Amino acid sequence: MAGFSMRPCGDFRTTYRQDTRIYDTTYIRNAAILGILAVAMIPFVLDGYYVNLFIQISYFAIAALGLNILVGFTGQISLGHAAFFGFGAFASAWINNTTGIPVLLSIPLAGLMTAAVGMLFGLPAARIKGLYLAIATLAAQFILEDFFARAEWFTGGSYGAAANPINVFGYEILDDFSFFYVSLFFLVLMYLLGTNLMRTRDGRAFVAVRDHYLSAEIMGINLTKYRLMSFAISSFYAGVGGAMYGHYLGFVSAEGFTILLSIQFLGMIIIGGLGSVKGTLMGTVFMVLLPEVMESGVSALSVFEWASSTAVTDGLAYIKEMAIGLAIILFLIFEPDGLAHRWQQIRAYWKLYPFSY
Amino acid sequence: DEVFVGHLMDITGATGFIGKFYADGVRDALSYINTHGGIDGTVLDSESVDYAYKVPQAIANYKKWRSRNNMVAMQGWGTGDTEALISFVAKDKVPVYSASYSGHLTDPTAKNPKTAKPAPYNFFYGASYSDACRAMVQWAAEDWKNSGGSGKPVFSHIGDNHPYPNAPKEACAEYANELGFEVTAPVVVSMKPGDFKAQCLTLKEAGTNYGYLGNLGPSVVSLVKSCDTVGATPKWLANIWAGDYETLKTIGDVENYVFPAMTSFWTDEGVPGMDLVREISKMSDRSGTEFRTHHYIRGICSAYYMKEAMEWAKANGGITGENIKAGMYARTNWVPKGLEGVCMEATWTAEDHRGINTVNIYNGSAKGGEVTVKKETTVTLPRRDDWLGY
Amino acid sequence: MNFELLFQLLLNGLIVGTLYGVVAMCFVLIYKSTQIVNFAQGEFLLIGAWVCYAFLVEMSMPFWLGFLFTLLFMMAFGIILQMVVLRPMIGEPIISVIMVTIGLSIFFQAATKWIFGATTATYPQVFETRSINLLGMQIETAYIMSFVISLFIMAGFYWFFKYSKLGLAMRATAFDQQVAQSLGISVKTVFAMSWAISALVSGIAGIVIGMVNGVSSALSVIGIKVFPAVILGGLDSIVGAIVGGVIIGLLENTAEFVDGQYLNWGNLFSIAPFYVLIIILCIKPYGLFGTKDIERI
Amino acid sequence: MTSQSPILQISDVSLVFGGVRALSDVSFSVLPGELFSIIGPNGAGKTSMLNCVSGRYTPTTGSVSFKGQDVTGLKPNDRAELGIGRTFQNLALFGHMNVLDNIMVGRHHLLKNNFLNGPLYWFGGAQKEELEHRRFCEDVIDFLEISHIRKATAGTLSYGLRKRVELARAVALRPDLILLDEPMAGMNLEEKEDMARFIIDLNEEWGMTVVMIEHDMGVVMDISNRVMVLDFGRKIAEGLPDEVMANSHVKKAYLGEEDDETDEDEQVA
Amino acid sequence: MAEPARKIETAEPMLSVNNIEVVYDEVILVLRGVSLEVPQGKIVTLLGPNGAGKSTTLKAISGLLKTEDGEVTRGDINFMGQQIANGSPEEIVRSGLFQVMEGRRIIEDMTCIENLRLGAYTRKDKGVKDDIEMVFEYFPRLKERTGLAGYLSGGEQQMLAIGRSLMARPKMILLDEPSMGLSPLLVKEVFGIIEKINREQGITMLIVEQNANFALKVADYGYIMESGKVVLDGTRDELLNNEDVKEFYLGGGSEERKSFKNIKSYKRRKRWL
Ligand SMILES: Nc1ncnc2c1ncn2[C@@H]1O[C@H](COP(=O)(O)OP(=O)(O)OP(=O)(O)O)[C@@H](O)[C@H]1O
Ligand SMILES: Nc1ncnc2c1ncn2[C@@H]1O[C@H](COP(=O)(O)OP(=O)(O)OP(=O)(O)O)[C@@H](O)[C@H]1O
Ligand SMILES: CC(C)C[C@H](N)C(=O)O
Ligand SMILES: [Mg+2]
Ligand SMILES: [Mg+2]
Repeated sequence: MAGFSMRPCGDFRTTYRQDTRIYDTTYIRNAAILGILAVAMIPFVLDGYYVNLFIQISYFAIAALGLNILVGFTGQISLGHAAFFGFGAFASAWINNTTGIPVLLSIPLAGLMTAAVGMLFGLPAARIKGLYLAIATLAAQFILEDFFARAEWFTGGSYGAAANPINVFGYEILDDFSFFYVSLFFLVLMYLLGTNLMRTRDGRAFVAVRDHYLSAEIMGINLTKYRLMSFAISSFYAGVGGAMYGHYLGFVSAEGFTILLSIQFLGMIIIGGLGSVKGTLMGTVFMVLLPEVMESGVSALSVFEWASSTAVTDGLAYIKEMAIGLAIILFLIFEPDGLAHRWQQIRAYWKLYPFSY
Repeated sequence: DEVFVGHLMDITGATGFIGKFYADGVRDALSYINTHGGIDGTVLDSESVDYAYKVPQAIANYKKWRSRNNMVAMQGWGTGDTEALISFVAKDKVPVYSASYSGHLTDPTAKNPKTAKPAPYNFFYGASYSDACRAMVQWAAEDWKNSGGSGKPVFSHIGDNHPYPNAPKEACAEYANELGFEVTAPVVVSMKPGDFKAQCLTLKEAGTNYGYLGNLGPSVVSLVKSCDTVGATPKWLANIWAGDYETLKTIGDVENYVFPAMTSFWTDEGVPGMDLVREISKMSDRSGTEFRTHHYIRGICSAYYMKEAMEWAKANGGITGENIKAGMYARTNWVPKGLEGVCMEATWTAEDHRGINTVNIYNGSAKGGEVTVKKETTVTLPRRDDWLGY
Repeated sequence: MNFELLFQLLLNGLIVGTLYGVVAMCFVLIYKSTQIVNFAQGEFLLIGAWVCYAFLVEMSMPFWLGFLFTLLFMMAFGIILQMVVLRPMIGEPIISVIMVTIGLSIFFQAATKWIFGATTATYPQVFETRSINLLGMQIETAYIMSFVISLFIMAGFYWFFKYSKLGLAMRATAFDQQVAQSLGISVKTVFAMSWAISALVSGIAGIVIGMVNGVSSALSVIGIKVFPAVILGGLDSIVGAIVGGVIIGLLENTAEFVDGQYLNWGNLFSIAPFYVLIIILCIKPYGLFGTKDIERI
Repeated sequence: MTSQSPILQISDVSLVFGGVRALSDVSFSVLPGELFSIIGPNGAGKTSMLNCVSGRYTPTTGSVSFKGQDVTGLKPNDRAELGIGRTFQNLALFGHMNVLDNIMVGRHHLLKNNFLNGPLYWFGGAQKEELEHRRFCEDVIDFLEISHIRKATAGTLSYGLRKRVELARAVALRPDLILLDEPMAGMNLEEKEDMARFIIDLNEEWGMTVVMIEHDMGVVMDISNRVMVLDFGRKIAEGLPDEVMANSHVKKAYLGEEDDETDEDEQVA
Repeated sequence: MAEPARKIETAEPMLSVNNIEVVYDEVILVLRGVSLEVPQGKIVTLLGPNGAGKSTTLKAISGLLKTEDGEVTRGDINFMGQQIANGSPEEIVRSGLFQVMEGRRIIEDMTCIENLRLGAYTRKDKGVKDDIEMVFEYFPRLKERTGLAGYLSGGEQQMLAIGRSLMARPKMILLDEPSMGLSPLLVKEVFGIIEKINREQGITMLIVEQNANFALKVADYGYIMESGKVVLDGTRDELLNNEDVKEFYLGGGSEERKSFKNIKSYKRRKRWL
């Protein structure tokens, strides 16, 4: 959708079906499938650390995609995504603990519950726009955080709630190894659904509302309906992501879902590229790996004698944090339109190679 | 041969200002142990990571240590990460020594029906937040009589609606009632600093005599200052992390700032164990001049109890998580060698992880930044079953 | 019903509210001239507070001098920041620039902790009395100072945006950078100016907060705390910022009153304003004084 | 033609914005299959009138009825479903979508798939439906001769090209009544001729009723069946093109001609 | 690639564009070697079909390309002796070259007067007040509109945009489709004004215009662009008498002006390349 500027030389499609493909050429599609298979091999080749990182990436990426649908595609900034993420986590634990519905089911159910809550907080969107709406969602963030700490029956109050491990056909998924595949499954599924949504009627409606809501309305799009819908869908994704997070940790505590996480989610989609599905994934990878990379950079230093004294290591701890901030800034200075946009440019460039322009 | 111990610390995060003191203690202790023969010759390999109080980061590091260094034990920090790791460590059989003193970590077998989720592999050195608060309340009851107070003394819990301040909420209120306090509704004060005159006016209105401070540094500082402004001056009962020279100094002017401690202080004279502590301190401060808070010293104790448990483990079938756990139970009323008078006698049993049930209570005050701290009393609480695990 | 307490609380709300107002103004200023929401606002305050602290304590300057130097420093800071970080972002999507400010806040959060330490510090006694008695309520003298200052600043900005050429230029830049450039407006200068001014005002606010609550990296939360104030008044209204701030201040304190006296739910103080905020927004989608955007087609 | 009932019926519509009186008691009706033009000086209220018809504004007084149904209170999107499409004077494309998607948005109210079966693309029958409508859009694209920019991002197109895409998007709605606000602004003669051709085809082949605002008298005179003239929000003339042109008031207020025998040369002088 | 523009018999031109190439977004080549010259005190017009690159040319001159991820990758632009290719817009405006952008582009959330005052942003002198009055004389309608400019009608906005450019009292104005959306009466007036200020204030003009009839009437010289190249240029009379120009831009070439009604769908198209 957004971003792909004029296809420079001609158009090679012969049927519309080909033209509507997710991947422009069978070559790229196969590459993508290979990619997924390659990822599926991770647990066999890499150690638990990477597996855990991937799991992190997958539940964050799912939630982030939701946020991108809201912010990137429909143009409604939200500062409350973490709260919905958290709500999903609590909801799934609650459903599973109280009703005994198997976790695999309670996760999507939690998504639905979160969607409902999202709609509730989306209601103002019928009247409020832009940054005003953004702050309204900030209110949602704090109201929900407060709710988590209060609603003993639902969240176990400030102490938190225990979440059972996922259970597939009687087989308890306790170790990362198998959880990896669950999350891979959810990741691929949610991203396929998202991609499809965005190339069908309602997806287009979202973008239309973002780009020019006045003319969108005159083209027959019901603004209120779609503004709410995007809140619902975005919260659904957040809920599912959160639910996975909860069942992965086995414990959900109110502490984790602060405004800072909300801002991190924003970071993921902005760095990845607003209004781009695959950009979201790239952005999430970036934001999850950044602190890890910095960390390993720091610990790499500590082999030096001078670096092992506490004074230095503390300094390094701060430097690490600063480096994270700096990385974000520099990245945006050099790639303000996000990774997805650079991706498009590179492809457009190669399409024309060797005749640039 | 060598064994690996992971160390999660918060230096840059939300609780970094206090986390640093504790972390330094643990870190110095670990490196000191290594430079002095490790665990009976076994090298104690360790890595200290600043996870900035971010749970996912904590988990990631835990997994890394499990999969790469096959960690046998971990030194942790905050409530958030400790809670999140409970099930993992129980599964992997990795003892965790956290700085989160929530009472519900003390019931390993869910003996007490109230316990939601047993934490068999969680240990901490010190009295739980609940017991510390109980001890202070018990002191307060005495103090009320002695200072000739008439009628029921009024007690209020002051703190954010978060796991850490809430940990002792019910437990302490219950006991206060038991001791004949009038307990007001808890006063919620954000963990972040701000202008709290409003809450202070409420306290003043309620006529609180004893206010439990559940929060930390900046928040506590601005609270006490605000209250001083509006003239609400109850006797403060600070939780251990809010009770130290630093905080008192920053507040500047305050009376009756009561707080618990579970170790000796840096300034204490004639304590045998302090020599070792000073040696350890040199690990990061060659000059040996730097002032150390008692959080630092608690960090040392935490590390040393682990060390001795490991030594026991080594002697009894090798240093594994399980054996270390067993090592913790091996002795009763024990103090790590060399730290006599610094760490208090502690006892852990398979059913009861309340390592310490004795609390030293101090009364601090400050005038224009001049801090004075005097010991009030030592309270030893009964190991009541209905108190186990919360 | 305890009127005396209520009155004291409301008075407190009024005073604290004006401080929110000042911080809110910093937002409005940046927004009005660049459309950017500055998530590093809190860190701006923090830096102002720390720098002044350094001047007063480390260099033991007299207050007025340290105060002055801090303001100068903050202006320089704002300009340099703009030149190094924000200038390259001119013409880029606003949302990306907003993200940059988030990066800045992460950076400075860590930097200040590193330089000034993570623990809390208190200002030396600045005014001979830390607080004065106003209608039976003790109010920190610092607040009175900020109250007076903020009134001046507000009046100044109001005139600035309505009548001065640069003020117009800023509004034009905010509306459409391309057009602004085509009119010969140097977007660079406009940005530099607005960041400088905003940083300066942040400095003042930071110092006041520092004097009242002490300085610590956590002080920066007020940056987010004032969002409701900003919105309530209307994103692009200087006057609105102050009014919004006061309203939030009053709300908090009324909530505390109701909570402490009757409901005992706890935490209404910090949550109630948000409920009210949403309600008000639903009634007045552009806040109390915000200009509504033009929906002509 | 005169016998049939009007498809669009405006009955003394007035529109007031604070002080400004954009329209005062304007009434007119458009018959099915007609090509009806609105002309008038700048700020006369032409666009406002279209806005009243398409629902952006609701008249202060008076009523709008479409196909005999009173639509005065209806929201714009409902009117679109009833079959009113339009283009805009100040371009209003979806800047970040490519041309094709812009046009597909026009099909919105005709598509059935939604956020439930859309994501299931291959199974929910969404794909099939999408492709059908896609085919229609491609026809529109070919018809308006913009196939070379099918995949271009709308925001990057030149002014004139955008105008065409806007027309395409409106046509994709398959409306019975299409409202065109200065469709030929920013086009040179040749392109105007093309545009005129498209509009005529829409009107004759596709059977759409057209209401057009245009400042180019040549075009208006040649292709419209009837013309209405607005000035200061009032209707000052209505009738066949030549009649209207003959109206002296119109000449003064709008064309700025003094007397009849003016021709190009003087027009410019 | 493109043949160099023919010299116009005058002194050193005020603006000369030499064989520039413009690329958008680092991949899309839009101008492929455009050259043109605008002599001091003259009016030059630039004609061409949609998408030819007229606006791009103007933006390249005024430096506004950058704001759209475009840049001049080859050739140079010379304004009164200085190089301004890829120069910063505000500098270029200060040096006296002012562009009226396509599609009005007024500041919607300001009043007419504020918009006009902004037009004079780069001016130091006192005359601003009088000039506002002057503009109101040219366009009386604007005087009545006291609300925000965003609510003006399309034509009114166009007037405002033109008026704003006069406020700058520049040495040279680039007008992008000034007559767009104006009623016939106003089109006349506007071109009248253009001639007037050119004559009285000696302001040089480069006008992109679709209404070739009017443009060529006021212009001294004209260029015709197509798909990124200048394909034809000449003095006003040369162009007015060129058959192709007559047919495709002026209408009514050799035979009588044909009605829009009966244009053949398969009408022949002439392309210069
Ligand atoms: N939303 C609004 N608020 C205030 N005034 C408005 C609004 N919409 C239109 N107007 C005023 O109503 C009058 C008619 O505007 P309209 O756009 O209908 O004119 P028009 O006939 O389309 O002129 P043009 O040919 O220049 O487009 C104008 O004077 C305009 O200023
Ligand atoms: N920002 C941009 N990014 C990519 N391509 C662009 C951009 N702006 C213009 N173009 C392309 O450059 C070509 C020329 O555009 P330009 O606006 O200069 O045409 P024009 O001659 O002004 O046409 P019109 O008469 O319709 O205004 C068009 O094909 C357009 O698609
Ligand atoms: C909050 C900090 C003092 C960390 C503390 N150990 C806790 O329980 O979380
Ligand atoms: Mg109009
Ligand atoms: Mg153009």
